[in-house]
Amino acid sequence: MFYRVNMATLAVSKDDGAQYQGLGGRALSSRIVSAEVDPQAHPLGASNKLVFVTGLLSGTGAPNAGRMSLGAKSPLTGTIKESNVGGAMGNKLGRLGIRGIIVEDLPAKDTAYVLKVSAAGLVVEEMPELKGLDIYDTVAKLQQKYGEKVAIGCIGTAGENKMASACVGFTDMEGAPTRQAGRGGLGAVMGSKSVKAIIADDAGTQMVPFADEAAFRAGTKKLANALLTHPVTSQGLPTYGTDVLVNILSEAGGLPTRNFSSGRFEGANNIGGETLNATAKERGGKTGHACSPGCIIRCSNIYKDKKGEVLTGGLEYESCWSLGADIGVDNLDDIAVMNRLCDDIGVDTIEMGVTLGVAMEGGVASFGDGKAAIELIKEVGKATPLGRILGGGAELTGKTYGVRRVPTVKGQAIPAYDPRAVKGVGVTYATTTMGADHTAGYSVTANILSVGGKVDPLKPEGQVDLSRNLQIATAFLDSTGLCLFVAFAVLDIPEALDGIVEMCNARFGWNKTAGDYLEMGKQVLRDERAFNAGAGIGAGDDDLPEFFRKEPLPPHNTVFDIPKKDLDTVFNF
Amino acid sequence: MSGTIELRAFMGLADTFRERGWGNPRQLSLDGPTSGCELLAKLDIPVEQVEGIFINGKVSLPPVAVVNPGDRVALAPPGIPGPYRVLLGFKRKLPGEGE
Amino acid sequence: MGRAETLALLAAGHVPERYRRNIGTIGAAGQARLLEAKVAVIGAGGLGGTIVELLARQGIGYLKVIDGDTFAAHNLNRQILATEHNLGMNKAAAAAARVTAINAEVTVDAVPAMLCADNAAGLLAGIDVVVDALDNIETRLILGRTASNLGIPLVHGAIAGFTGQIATILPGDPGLDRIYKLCAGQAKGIETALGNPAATPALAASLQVQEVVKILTGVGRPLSRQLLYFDTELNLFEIFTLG
Amino acid sequence: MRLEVRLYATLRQAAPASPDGVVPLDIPDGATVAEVLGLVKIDPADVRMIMVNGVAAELGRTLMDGDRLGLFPPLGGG
Repeated sequence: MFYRVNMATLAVSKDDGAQYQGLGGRALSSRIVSAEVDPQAHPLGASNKLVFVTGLLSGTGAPNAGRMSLGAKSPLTGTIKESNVGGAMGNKLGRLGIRGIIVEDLPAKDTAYVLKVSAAGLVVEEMPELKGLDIYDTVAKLQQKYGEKVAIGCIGTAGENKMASACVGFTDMEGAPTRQAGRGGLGAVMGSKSVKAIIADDAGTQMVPFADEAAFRAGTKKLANALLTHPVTSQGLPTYGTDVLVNILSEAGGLPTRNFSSGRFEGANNIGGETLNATAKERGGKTGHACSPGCIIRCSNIYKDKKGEVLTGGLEYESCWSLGADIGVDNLDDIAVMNRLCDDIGVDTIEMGVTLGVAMEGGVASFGDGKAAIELIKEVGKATPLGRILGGGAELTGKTYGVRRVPTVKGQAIPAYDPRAVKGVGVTYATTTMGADHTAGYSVTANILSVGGKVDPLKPEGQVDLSRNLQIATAFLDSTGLCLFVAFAVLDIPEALDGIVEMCNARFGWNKTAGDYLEMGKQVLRDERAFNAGAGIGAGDDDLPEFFRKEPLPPHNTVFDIPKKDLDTVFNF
Repeated sequence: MSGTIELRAFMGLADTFRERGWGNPRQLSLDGPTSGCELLAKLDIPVEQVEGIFINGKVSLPPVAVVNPGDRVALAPPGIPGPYRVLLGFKRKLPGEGE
Repeated sequence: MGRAETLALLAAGHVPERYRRNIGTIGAAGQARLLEAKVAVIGAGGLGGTIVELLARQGIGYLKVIDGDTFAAHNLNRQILATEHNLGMNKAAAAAARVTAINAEVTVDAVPAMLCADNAAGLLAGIDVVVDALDNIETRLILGRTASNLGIPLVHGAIAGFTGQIATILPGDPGLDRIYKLCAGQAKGIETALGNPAATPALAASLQVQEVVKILTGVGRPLSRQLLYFDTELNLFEIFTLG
Repeated sequence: MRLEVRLYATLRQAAPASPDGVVPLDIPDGATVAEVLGLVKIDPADVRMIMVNGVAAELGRTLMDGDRLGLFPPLGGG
């Protein structure tokens, strides 16, 4: 079932979305945006649409199937955008039988609307009292009104102020807004439509129907078994979270430090997962926290301050890096404060951290000054002129301060793997339809596509093929509603992929092969490329900033040396 | 040619180092070139607890790693997430394929 | 003495005094397996309180106790953890305190929340045996489905009045929905009419703990694919086959 | 044909003449469990487990001469 909400008339309509049969998650959101949004549209204008969609497995209770996708034309990159998020909402929308909610047009008046969806349907409510509130306060007010069991996605003041790095914050299973549809500024699109929040209440729903429940359960078991036996998903992630990568990437010389001027950070251990885990133990925080229903990997965490008060949650590798190593800060408590501020104001932590790194390069503050960084993020919350510049992202800040080293692709900040030391991810940054995005080519399906790691991360050979296949497989996984981290188990345990294929088939009565599902992944990329071409963003834009090819990165002193013409072959499939 | 290496341990192995009262990093003297497996035996760490050995920032697998005095070395156990497993070259063997 | 030291002693053939009376039935190797095991007890009321108490004494290495409820006066007749002093206290937290008082070698996590379809998988991931000590059918079915999906053995127990039933569901066995097959939509059983007297939960809980010990040590024969039904009003103890 | 019906817990109230809950019963050939429930006047909604000769069975199960039919109400307490 699809809902369409027209913000100009506040009319809500409902249809079965026959033209979007067989699609879910990113495949669905990208198809809707490419079919219904003029690529030339202004991202904050009446022609852009914001879509919320569920994955193929949403609501089924399958392991780690709690993710959903948001889609729109991005105000940050000007490209199509799919922003994938965990938390409690994907499952509830799935249980409600909702495949998509499409928000159209612009409202006539300047107020705050809430879209509330339940078994009774979708209603638009005006709640002007939410205007100007940040995310934690918004969630608290909405929970007072609608109860603590609903799932909430909402924007903070950054979204209301239509800042290009604004995210949409979603509540986790305990009702804390610790999960973000972070990248690409979709919070600004939501703000442009005066949609302050979306709420899902699945009370009274039954289990979703299955074409073949027994086969579905059999597939479920295969995936669960793989996740519970693979050392990454059963031990590493639950114990240490994603932040354990800080030490590893620093050791590999690929942890971008002080605005991408070095690949190794001397303070890495202070901000890494080992320290995060020890701090959680000491203060009564928590690692091994599940962010979404059915999650059995449990990589999230709850971080408490020195007094034992909950400060923030979902403190991820990318955030510890961007608000840590990339600005030279080696104090986890400062990082946690910044993470909380970003989650509250509603800006993407990756974009914010990289932006601060660029600003520090431009002399706005000194590298390593965590307290100054905290104050700068508060400027974003106050929407001062400086705050608006920072909230506009790394590229805008780089231009404003005349900085030469600005790590962005298609206007979006490069995440936590330096492409000079980890070249495979560099190919993905350069070519993905999303602007620089590490999750667009995660470590999936090396076995099924025979692209195992015969590549040396410091050498150019083989990287383009690797990135191509990873991007295709990722586009499929992003369409299922599964968490990308199932990929770690899929990589080594073939039954895990069998289980995913069997679940998708048994849910809908399909008879597709793994190859068919990868074809879906390819089609996603074709849809997205076509939209971007229409928006004037083509192969010429598929490259990294010049400095990556010119400035050697210590300690390996390598540059990004994959020829542009090779990058242009990524989408030859 | 003897000398010392600077040795780090990550994730659960960092706990092992702490429990044993070792520094992290730990300075360790070697008599000369040492294989990854010899190094782990010397440290009394089972080889299955180490997925990759970083030597001066480059990943080797324990059976093929060679550590020389003066190297910066780090031990990474199985279970570390992230694209690194393909992108950094940990994942070398495909199912049904030899080393 | 900590668990690691005890395990080292057991491996060397020495049994610490506190476990000596266990060894005749399960052996030193069995005791070591218990100390390395992770057991989740869902519900810390009439069944769960006694289960937690006995598992801690038996020497299970890790216990996760899940219950979002608090003690009330009507629990005092049968719930071993409920006292006149802790009315209003969360049941899982009370269980954790009791475990710590009994056996400091047991690591215990109290989860002060109700198990539900949303959190079940996350709470049970990584557990070796799950014990169903719930008080309603709806949640039992969620628990049964999750344990089955995760391949975790489940020890079921339920009571009402003078009667009780115990079953062990190993991965691949017919599940709890076999027992409650006709109960769709029914949250409670006949206990709403018969009540739960003092001894019945303790009896069922003891049998459940014995099942956990058998599953983990490999000693004895668990009630797999079977259901033990007792009716102490007539002193009936019968075992049925669930097929 | 003859059947031994065993009623457990609250279901015994359906046969006050048999306080031990064991009810010998003559039934037509080919009767099913559901039909027997009608004969002993027990609402199928009150029965949650059915055992025939100690093995779980369904409402539609056809009974044989000499079968022992156990009927159980749901236990959900803890």
